[in-house]
Amino acid sequence: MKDKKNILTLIAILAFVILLFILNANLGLYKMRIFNLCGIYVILALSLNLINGFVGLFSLGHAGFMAVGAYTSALLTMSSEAKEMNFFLEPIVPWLKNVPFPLNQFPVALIIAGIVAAVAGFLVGAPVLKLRDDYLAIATLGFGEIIRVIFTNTQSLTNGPLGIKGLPNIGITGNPKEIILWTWGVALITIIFMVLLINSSYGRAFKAIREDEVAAEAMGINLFKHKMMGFVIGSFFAGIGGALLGHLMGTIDPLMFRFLLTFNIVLIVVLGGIGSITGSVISAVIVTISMEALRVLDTDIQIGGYIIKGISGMRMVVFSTLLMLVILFYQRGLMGTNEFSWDWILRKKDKTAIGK
Amino acid sequence: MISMSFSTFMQHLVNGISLGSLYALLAIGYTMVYGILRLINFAHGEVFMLGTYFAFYAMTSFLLPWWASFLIAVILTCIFGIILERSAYRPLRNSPRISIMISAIGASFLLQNLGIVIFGGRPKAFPIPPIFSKITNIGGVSIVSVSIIIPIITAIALYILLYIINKTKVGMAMRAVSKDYEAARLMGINVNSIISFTFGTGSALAAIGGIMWGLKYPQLIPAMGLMPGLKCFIAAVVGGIGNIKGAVLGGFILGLGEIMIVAISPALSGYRDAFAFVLLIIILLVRPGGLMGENIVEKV
Amino acid sequence: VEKATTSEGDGSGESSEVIKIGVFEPLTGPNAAGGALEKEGIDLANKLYPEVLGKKVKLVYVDNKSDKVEAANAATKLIDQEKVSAIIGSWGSGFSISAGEVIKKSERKVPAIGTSCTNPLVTKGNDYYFRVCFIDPFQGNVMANYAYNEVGAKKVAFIIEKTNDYAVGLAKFFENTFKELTGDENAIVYEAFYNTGDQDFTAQLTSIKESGAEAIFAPGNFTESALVTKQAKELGLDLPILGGDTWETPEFIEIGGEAAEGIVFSTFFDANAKLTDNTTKFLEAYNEEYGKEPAAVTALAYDAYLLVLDAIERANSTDPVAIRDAIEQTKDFPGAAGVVNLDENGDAVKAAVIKTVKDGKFTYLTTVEPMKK
Amino acid sequence: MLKIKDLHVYYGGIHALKGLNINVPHNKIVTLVGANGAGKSTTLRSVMGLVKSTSGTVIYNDKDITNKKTKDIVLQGVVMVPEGRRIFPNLTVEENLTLGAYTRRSKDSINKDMKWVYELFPILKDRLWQKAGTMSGGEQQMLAVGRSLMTKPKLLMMDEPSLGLAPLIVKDIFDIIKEIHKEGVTILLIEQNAKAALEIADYGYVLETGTIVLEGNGIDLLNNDKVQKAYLGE
Amino acid sequence: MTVLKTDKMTMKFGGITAVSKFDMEIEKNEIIGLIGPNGAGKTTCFNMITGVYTPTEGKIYFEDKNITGMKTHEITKLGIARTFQNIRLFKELSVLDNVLIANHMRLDSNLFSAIIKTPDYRNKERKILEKSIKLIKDVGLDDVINEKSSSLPYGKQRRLEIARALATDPKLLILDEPAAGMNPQESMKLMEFITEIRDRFNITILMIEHHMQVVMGVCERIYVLDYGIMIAEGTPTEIQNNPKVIEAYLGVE
Ligand SMILES: Nc1ncnc2c1ncn2[C@@H]1O[C@H](COP(=O)(O)OP(=O)(O)OP(=O)(O)O)[C@@H](O)[C@H]1O
Ligand SMILES: Nc1ncnc2c1ncn2[C@@H]1O[C@H](COP(=O)(O)OP(=O)(O)OP(=O)(O)O)[C@@H](O)[C@H]1O
Ligand SMILES: [Mg+2]
Ligand SMILES: [Mg+2]
Repeated sequence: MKDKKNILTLIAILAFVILLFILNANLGLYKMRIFNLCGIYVILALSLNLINGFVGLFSLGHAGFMAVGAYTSALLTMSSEAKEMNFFLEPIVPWLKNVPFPLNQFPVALIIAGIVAAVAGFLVGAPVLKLRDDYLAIATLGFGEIIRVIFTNTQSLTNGPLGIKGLPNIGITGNPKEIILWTWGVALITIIFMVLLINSSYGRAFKAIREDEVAAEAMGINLFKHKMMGFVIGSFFAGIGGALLGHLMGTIDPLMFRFLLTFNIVLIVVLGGIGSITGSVISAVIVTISMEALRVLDTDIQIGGYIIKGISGMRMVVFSTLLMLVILFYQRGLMGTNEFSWDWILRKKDKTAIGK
Repeated sequence: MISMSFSTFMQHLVNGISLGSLYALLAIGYTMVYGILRLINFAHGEVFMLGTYFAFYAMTSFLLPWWASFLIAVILTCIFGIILERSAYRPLRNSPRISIMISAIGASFLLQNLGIVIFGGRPKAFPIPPIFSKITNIGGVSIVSVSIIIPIITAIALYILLYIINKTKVGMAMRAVSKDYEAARLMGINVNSIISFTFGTGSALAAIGGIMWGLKYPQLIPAMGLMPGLKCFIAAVVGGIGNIKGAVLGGFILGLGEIMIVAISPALSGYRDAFAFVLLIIILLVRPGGLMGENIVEKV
Repeated sequence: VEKATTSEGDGSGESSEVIKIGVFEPLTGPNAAGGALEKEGIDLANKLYPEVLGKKVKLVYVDNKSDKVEAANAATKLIDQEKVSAIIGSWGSGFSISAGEVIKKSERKVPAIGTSCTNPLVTKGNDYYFRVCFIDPFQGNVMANYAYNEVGAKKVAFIIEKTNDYAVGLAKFFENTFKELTGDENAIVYEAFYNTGDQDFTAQLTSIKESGAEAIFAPGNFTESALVTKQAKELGLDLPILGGDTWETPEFIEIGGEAAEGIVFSTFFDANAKLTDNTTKFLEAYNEEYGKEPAAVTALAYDAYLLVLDAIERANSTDPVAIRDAIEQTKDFPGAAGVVNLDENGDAVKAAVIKTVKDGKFTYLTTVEPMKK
Repeated sequence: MLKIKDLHVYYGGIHALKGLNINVPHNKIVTLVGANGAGKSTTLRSVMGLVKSTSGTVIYNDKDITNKKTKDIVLQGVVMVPEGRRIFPNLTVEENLTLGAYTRRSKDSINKDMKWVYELFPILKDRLWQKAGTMSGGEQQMLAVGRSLMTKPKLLMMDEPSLGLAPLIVKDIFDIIKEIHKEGVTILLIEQNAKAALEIADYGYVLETGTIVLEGNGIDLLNNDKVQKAYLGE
Repeated sequence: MTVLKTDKMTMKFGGITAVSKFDMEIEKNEIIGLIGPNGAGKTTCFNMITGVYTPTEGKIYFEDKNITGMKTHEITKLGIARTFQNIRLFKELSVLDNVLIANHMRLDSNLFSAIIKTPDYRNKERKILEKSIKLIKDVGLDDVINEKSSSLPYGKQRRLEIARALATDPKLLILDEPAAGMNPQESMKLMEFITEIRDRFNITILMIEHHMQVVMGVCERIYVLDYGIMIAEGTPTEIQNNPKVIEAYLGVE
């Protein structure tokens, strides 16, 4: 039975990879771009869900860690000429001018981006994780902002508000066809990682902390250590996601990483169901696509002769309304805390076992 | 670092105090709502924004005299606050804290974007009645009359609220409700109306704050509530969340702090917004209950 | 029935009798106002010149929602789905830059013309991005010259919107030029910053009071800047306050009130500074269409459209690459907002206009010819 | 005085009360015993309107108070001491007591009862200014009882008042219950400590998984061997 | 061998002295009762022993190791497990998960091997699962093993708390009013249960309890606190006949 499931899982993954290649061959640039965004948002949603949904730390600083990741890999991978061109107001700090091989290779840079973000996560977490729920929320939000403020002010490191443009394409060859394999490849790895983590003893410890800290500690769980684990891992993937986003965009600046970005990710996590990996994945895709589809709302729609005047900001109205409706009337979101599982597909009872 | 003359220092002080008292005014509202619902009312900043717009339209579209406009704005905002609580927070009373906080964030974004849709994204200039814009100059220190009025209003608000909360039955009921709805009900307290009352008061204060804000910084945009909202919540936490006096103290610390940072080192002025958050984190770490909030050990 | 211009394109846009020109502008979000002004200009131009090479010109608007990610998506959509022959936009350099990345990298090469995006990075290292406006450096040193020659200031204080690339750029180039002119390394006696959305500048201004500055240069967003001037007045600080083109909005005067009187800023265009005969035509047309004074950015957007058509004619082809080459060759193009010459970066080298506020109105002061560097 | 007729209560899926019938005559002590999860607390909670019953009626003094607002029920003189104390931790002892009298107006009768409560529980008098949350379990229980008395109940319902109390105090509590009863208050008492409860009760009900399985005078139940086995552990 | 020893253990809260100069010594495999009027300071003692509060004065030794001021989780790791006077279960989680979690601390495999599920880790997981299921059977909760812990009635919740504590492989188990909210019959069952686990897991037990049948029934020695001060110590019979205790706590029969 168990092997059967594993085989099914393997087949599914294979099928998905093949699908990627097919899409890659057939989708146009525009659709590809959206599809890539989906992949990246999956990574981001999962990383936030780990922190908020499983360890139960309501963190609102995600955009900050994404920024760290994005800037790191940008500064690592860009050629010194490109940097020269960007830093025309204030020259870049010498030690970043030429990045030695292999650090300037995309895959390496991507990992480093994650690590640096994780380190940032550690530094932020050290003081903040001692705080209780909503204090934590506001403090993380604060740090997210601070990171942005710092990036705005350290001109010779980040080029300040001018931002950086000309980030190399995602991938090793720079061939756009390679992008999707990275975005969704990494997303896939993230998913698998999270599933394994949550179903491990550590995953249970996280949930325990979420339920009752005092009791969890009485069960011998080192609160600070485990909170930090969750937070750092989350930051790591946030950094990766941020880096991918940066490279997909080709340009980054501090304004990209406002609280609004965090809000979008929170939205995804909530819609999908706080504490459900499956939910995050599904809703990441849905939300990203509909964010595009609902573009129509903001601008004029022309049906036959008639023109329906678009109202600016309508799109965000729709999304925040959606968020409220879900949280008010369908709190558990798409999946609640349930997960996809083969038993579930094969009409079996146990709904809580992935890979168990 | 720059050396500053005495009059300059005084000027900075005055600036700091008038900014601080504005923060204080908003922080009170936060602290009240938090005190009773244990909820960061992320939307408080938007309520504040609405209050200002109400006053604006009362004056410009309905051409009402300023005092009438202000009064109406305060009442409308108060009502709005109550509605907000009923629709966005009451249904979540018994759900995990995280959901109600998300609802608050959602409400904040919704209101902000509704603001854009309804009022438009373009900034509006808040009309200033002359009495609020008189400039007096005392020994090289110049003050706009509104900057004198604000602290006075804050003081009055502070006094009234302290009286309500500590001396009246309603106040006691508020504190009871803040801890245990069901037990409060068993005392015959109408929990809902107490909470509505709290929200109403908080929102009214937000409106007053908003109007004062408009008179001091006559520029209205739908997003105007965001930063002040955050900062004032921080002020409330710094002072000791749930503690009215603390909120005022926090407001002043924040206001003065921001001004002095810039005054002492212009190079740091870019980090001004970070100051609030740094302050917050330091306070939370050294004195988790805030400056005035008492720290009860959780009894296990 | 014609396909809705903004709905999802299906790629089958390329039909022989129409030429598609894509426009991406912030039609929503914080910068919607700017986008709207430019849309007016483009629509007007399209109304006056609806055809080229005997083909109907079809404008495809895509909203970039004042957001960089969206801007990139928008550009992708224009190139990949709408299959436009050329792109116009956008208000706000940030959006132009991220769109520029897409334009540069996509296999289907399409030229883009910037309207009022003045950040040098827009065109730097991008052979397919041009613009009909001058860039921050030029504006910066125009104002520096003005401060030095007209105001006669030897010492200046800065208040810079730190979160705004435009403001930081302007300040930097002002500083360079001003130091050159005065030959004084410490000519900038005070430099403070603020973030977009800040509303209290009393601290900065109070410090300026005793800094010995003879003028204030405060590049930044018009709302914040308006408050700066207002608070300066309230603090009894009566130094000349200088800024950049972003100030040219009615709100600046409304919010600033009488404090706005006498401030000075540089911009692209003024109705009273008749630059070319296109200017006249534009003014008349605009007036009867919208019945008001046009903003500078509107004129620039108008020019951008005209330049594209001009290029298409010169190229005598709708092939984007051909169009691009034609644009690159642009010489002495008589735009409504002045004569356009494109330098090696694809930036317009043209005159700047200096304006002030008098009796609650923006009024023309003088025109500054470009200095060859 | 209080009549519960065929009451049904659900918690989501759980059918906690399955057609409950209870009758509390005026000026009597009635007790409700039963194992954990039998539905004792639920009964009281639904009388107070804290949980809504799906069917059945609750009649108090010939008035139908089924699923009425708790506030209105309290106003009629029906008061409950909740399971697990539920005092207001952030308020001082004195404030807790004052809140008990929230629905009352006349100052001096309130002060009179205040004195009475202090006589019943001297410890509270010493702790007037302590935050209730920092008091020990037992202290909190006393406060809870004291607070309920401040509401001037006609019908007082107590949910396991002896829970976690020292034997000495348990005695006190039962004495106090008798005393309160003497003052003319009708009492509905829930107890795990069935013996003590039945001793002072005029009438008793035995509850099992949501239904009454046995009822009778206190003494009769005490001597009923089924009860003795199940609840008196003899 | 002495399992737990407190030396002049004292706890002050602002004005109140909850516990003052309390000396206690517990030998291996003993079942010790801690009784006293409400507010005597019993729970506070537990909170100090388990590191929730740090004593304002005095020392606490566990197996001759000074654990004063240690973190709760460190103390648990050393082998002291507790239950709470007001139940604190992981409400949303199943009975099984509640018990599994208690094993996390003992399973010494790092995050990495837990994620890639090394054979060694799988092994440990399996052992833990078996162990937990057995434990749940022992406390008679196997019928609700997959239920959400919050939906259990009070009595079962208490038993689950004990099971959870046992799962941390304690040497010393401390129970805060385990019989609270149980009727006499259940209390009797509990008594047997307590002696039984003491023997099966061969551990030491320290418990607070107000049900005298229980205390007198299972405890070998009893400490009596009153206003934070120890007023008596001895066998149940000694205690029952100790006038001070009767006067302060038991009352005259
Ligand atoms: N809030 C709730 N949600 C779900 N089920 C509940 C809830 N409260 C009680 N129950 C269930 O209803 C049944 C009756 O509970 P109740 O508390 O009334 O029992 P009780 O007789 O008071 O037991 P105890 O003596 O332990 O207090 C139990 O099975 C319990 O699990
Ligand atoms: N965190 C705290 N802050 C202030 N005082 C406290 C705190 N915790 C306990 N106390 C006080 O210490 C004393 C002892 O409390 P404790 O809970 O230990 O009593 P107890 O012996 O457990 O009583 P019970 O048997 O009723 O639970 C009480 O008077 C209580 O008010
Ligand atoms: Mg009960
Ligand atoms: Mg206790």
